[in-house]
Amino acid sequence: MLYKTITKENFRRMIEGLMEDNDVFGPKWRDRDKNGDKVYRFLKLNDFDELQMDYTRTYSSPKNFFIPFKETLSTYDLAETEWDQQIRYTVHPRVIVGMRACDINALRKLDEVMVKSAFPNPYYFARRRNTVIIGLDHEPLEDCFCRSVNADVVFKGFDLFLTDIGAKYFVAIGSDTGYRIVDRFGGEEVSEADQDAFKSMKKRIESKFKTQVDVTIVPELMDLEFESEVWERWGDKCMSCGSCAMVCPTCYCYGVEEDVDLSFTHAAKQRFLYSCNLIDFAMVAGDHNFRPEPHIRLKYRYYHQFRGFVEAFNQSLCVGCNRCGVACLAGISPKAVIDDLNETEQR
Amino acid sequence: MTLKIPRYDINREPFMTQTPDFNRKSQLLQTERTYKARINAAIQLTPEEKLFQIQILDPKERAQFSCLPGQFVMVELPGCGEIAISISGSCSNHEFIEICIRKVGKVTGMIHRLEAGAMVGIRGPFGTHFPMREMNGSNVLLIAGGLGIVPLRSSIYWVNEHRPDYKDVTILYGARTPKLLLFDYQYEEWRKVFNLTMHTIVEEPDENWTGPVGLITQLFDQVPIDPDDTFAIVCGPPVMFKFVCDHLSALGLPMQRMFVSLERRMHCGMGKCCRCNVGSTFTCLDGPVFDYWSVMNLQEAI
Amino acid sequence: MKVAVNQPVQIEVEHIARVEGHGNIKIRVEDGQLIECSWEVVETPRFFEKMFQGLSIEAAPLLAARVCGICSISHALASVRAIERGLGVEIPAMAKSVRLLAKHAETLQSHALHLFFLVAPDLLGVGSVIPLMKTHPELIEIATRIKRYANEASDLFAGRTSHPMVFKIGGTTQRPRKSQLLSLREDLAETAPYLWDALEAFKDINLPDFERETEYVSLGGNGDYPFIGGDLVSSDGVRKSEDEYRAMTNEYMVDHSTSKFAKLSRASFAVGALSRFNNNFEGLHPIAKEVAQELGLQSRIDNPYFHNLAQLVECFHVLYESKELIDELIDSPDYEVATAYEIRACEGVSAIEAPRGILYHYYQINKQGLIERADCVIPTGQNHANIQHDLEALVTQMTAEGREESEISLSAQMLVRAYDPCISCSVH
Amino acid sequence: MKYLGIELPKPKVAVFGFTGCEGCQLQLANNEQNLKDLFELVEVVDFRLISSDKLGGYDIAFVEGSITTDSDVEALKAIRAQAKLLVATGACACLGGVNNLRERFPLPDAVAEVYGEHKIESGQVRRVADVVPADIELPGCPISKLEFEWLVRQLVMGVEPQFPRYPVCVECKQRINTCVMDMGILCLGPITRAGCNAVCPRNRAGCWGCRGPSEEANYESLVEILREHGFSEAHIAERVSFFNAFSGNQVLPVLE
Repeated sequence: MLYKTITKENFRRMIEGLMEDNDVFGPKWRDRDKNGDKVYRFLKLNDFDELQMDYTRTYSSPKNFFIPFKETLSTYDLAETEWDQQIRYTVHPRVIVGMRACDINALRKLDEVMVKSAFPNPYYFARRRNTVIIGLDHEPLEDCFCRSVNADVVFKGFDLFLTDIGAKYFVAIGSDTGYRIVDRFGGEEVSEADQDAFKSMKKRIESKFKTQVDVTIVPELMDLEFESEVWERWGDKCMSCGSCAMVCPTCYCYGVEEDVDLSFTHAAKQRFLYSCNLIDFAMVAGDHNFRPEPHIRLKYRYYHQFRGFVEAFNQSLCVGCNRCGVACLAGISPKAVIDDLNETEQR
Repeated sequence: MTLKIPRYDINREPFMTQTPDFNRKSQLLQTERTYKARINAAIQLTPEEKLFQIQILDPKERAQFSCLPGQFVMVELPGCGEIAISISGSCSNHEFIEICIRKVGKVTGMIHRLEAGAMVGIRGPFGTHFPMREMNGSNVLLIAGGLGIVPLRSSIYWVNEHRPDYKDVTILYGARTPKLLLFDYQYEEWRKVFNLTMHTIVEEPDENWTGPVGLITQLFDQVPIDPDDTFAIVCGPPVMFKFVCDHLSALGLPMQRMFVSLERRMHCGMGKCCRCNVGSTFTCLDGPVFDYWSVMNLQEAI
Repeated sequence: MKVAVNQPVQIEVEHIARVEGHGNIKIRVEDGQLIECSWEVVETPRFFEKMFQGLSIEAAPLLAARVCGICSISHALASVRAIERGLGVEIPAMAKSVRLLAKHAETLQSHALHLFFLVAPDLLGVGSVIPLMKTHPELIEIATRIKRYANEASDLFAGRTSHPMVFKIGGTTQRPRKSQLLSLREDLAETAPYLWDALEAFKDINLPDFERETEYVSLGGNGDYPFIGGDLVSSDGVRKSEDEYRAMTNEYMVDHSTSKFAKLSRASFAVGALSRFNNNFEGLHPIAKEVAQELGLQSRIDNPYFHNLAQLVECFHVLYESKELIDELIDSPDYEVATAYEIRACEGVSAIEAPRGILYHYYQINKQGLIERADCVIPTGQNHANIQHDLEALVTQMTAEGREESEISLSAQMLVRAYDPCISCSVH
Repeated sequence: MKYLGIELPKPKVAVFGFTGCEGCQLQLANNEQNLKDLFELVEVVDFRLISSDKLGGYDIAFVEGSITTDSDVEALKAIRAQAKLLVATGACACLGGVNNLRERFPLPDAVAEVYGEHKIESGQVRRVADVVPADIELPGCPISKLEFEWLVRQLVMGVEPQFPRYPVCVECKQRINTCVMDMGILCLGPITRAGCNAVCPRNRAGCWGCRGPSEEANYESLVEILREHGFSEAHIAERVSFFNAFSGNQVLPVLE
């Protein structure tokens, strides 16, 4: 991996320069919550000063830039008995600034499913290839547990990754595009002092983790505690509202729907993100429901995240951002559920 | 100073312009491209079930399409929806594909209204198949309950087309009523031309029924089974295949030589939508055909 | 067409079409004498004033919106503003602009609906807009474009086209984003030419020749053309503050109506586009004034059918004023959208110019912030008596002219429609 | 009309309004750019709000409003007898809607409050389904025009419409809204049927439940959460009672 540094003035010039000819997205503040704290969201930047480099977390993950909540897979012109199908994969280049290590790791997990396994997904692939990612390190928040699931550091999957070392950013370069960007906008060679600053910053980050989730035997527990009352306990609280899956950086379950327009001359096939918590997720024609109860659906969500994905790819699907825990009004968070599961096992 | 990032156009990749071949799962391709197929014949089997013979229009695509017994296709009516349907005809027939559709929901209901000459979109084939070649040299038990005869039928064709490869081949087929026994017009052919043994049973006989009455497991009394040299394919509702497989297990048939076809809701057929996902298993990719041992290890399979 | 003999006339229109709500017209003329002529309001009441009781002030504007599906923005605004006036809350400038823009969007969409969908079929001799889609596609295109802009503006400034949820006590829930405003401004610029086409289409129409001098009531402009709050004025010279609205409406019950009627200096008065036009002509946007001139309208008109043309003039006023408001908003650095408030026992009134005329909401609020008593006076309710008197005069005039029954019936229905009555709203 | 070889019938449609604000009927006439296509698809034979023509003989009746008077009941029964398919349209028809707020008081009190001594015919507020069976309930206050157009397509295709079973939260999160509960605003999104595209939370207002409950809504959990967030019983009761969307459950408080 190549490393460089860039001064904060040059970083500003870099973002402004990129904004000239490309769509640049970054964390902006959108609302204030009832405590007066800012709520952030990845949005298009019109001005460098909108970019909040000191943001905490975005309420929803940047997953939607790669897997939109609704996406047209193909369109059709219909005739009386015939049709013409159109499929487009055109994505215009864009830049996302400020993605966290966990969110980039989330993309790498999605890459496993969407690019590297059977039937690569061209829609995702086109988006992934046309998105420049400029990541950004941060000190963990109170509830971040990315470290517990090995998602706190990232070595691949970005073009540039920045660590704030005072007056400069320490920049890891992950791609040819990334290299060209840093080069164009005044990247400098890494000095001894920069290295020291970087190391101490990394140590500082490492020392600040407050939340830990013990996932050591969770894959096994998912089977052993399959009938556990833990699930009912949390399932009773679950409102099957799907919020967790929507804000999650890795949840990718979806549904496909087709519809025609009122003139019955045009049709579209659309994909929309779904959640395995929703009541009809596993419902088949004739209304038979394989997962009729909330706790069963909740359990299968964890089963996929912490067991199924581990079996398939040797890593959990969860990246420890706790967005689901924040979004869940009922207070169901991976930390709470897994702690409960571990404790139940010990009893 | 600016920097315009060049667009990476995946459409220009050579694999994007090739005729879609769903058997090449690892190639990035136009996964949503459907083969346009004309309905050659639409045969009403029962008030609820209709058999469609469909032909892929484009000769190149038609030549590309090859399937194995147990696989399924996604059948689409543009603007209405898409459904997973198992292939019911002979897999060596490269002219047309046979699918049998039960009217249960929106898409199947609309497809039932299609007449010969109309068109549907086809993607596929998808999924695993019955390991027909591994069964070479052995006895084969084909057991179906109700609509389970539909995926099983392609295995029956296969066995016929490769008859010398197999020893005794027995079909056991049960349905609720005699009227619900599908493809009854073919039983004579299967017995006499295909040289298969076939037994049928119903739960609720009508006045014309002379055969046995009861559950499908009753038919086992009439069939000698050699547990050391028999493969079984069991298709039907979960409660039925569980009974049958447990019964065969008790007779000493290893679970890895029994194959079942699972049914789940599917939206993509490509291991992406997760609607058919149980843990790490995707019914559309790892199934629909599983050996019984895998099913036993699958939380929530039955 | 004049017929010499005095034929008996018997007209019964049950549930007159192309108006909001249920109303009947009954006319009987024998031997040239008007025996019966009545405008009956048969809408089933919902008892909104009672529904408000015990609700929190937070819920009141949402319930108020449900009084009427067409002018829900006016009702919500009247409600929220009445509460604010009671509590003594001054809303931020940003919220004021957003509310007026929402108000204008509603006026434009309501007027366009009325002119093209409800009135145009009469002028073109068909029963509804449906056949016009084939015969007059250009007219439909005009209507579609104007309404589309109005709907989009409603969506942006009120949250949706009916039953807004963005007007909260103290201001609005949010400010529109710059990108949204820019795209709406573009949309507005593209829509304007269609409005001019509409002017061409309506320029040469013949409205029935009928005049009856009456009293016109509206908000009083001070050189402007007010829609939200201000003094209440009448063309007979009455001027009162909003708080004295009861003295302006003097509601009373009549037998054949579930709606209340109203009066002021004489037996009846009119509210709506024509009243605003007559009372505040000078305050119209210069472009709207120009349009009025082109239509040959001066500042005082006594032909009730000209409500339609006054609406057309107002479409120009609201569109061009919206343009200016949007320009201001785009450049406004202001982010404050709502003022904090404290609950206390109070009473509050607000007058709003709904598309069909002046609308009042009044609430008495207790110290827990619950509504103790509510009163809503609806524009169409204020117009009912005037419609009744107009009808009598119209039928008398037409009988004297020896007009045929079918002609009288159509003219009577067109007269009612000219007021663009919102009947279910008037009953509420 | 033919759709991929399938003959689609052109149903005759009528629209009727009972006790309500006619906002739903207005939505039907809204979205003008699609009206032409809509009228190609169905034949409107009776729609008083926009048409003087009354041709009768309809297949599908859209019924808006609550049923409050005896004459309403008779008229609705006549519509039911004629229509092959009856669609209760909007919150008033499906749930009783805001009209139900009046049911907190005896009718004579309501009459006296508004009309004094004057005699007025009215009665209990009823949903359409309280009087005659409704084949389909198209929810919302007001209904969504897009959903209405979708419904028409389903009906023309002869398909049983499947409304979303899941709650508003799904659509709200898909629009990447900040949760209004985090902003201190009471919201019924987690128990209300989706399909509105979360228009109220999108505008930073809470959900008021106008579309009725989502399937197997978890009332217990939401009430618990609302209490934890510090919302008073009265506040919760007002919210859940507003559209009468959650009557009949044993958990939610009801406005007295």
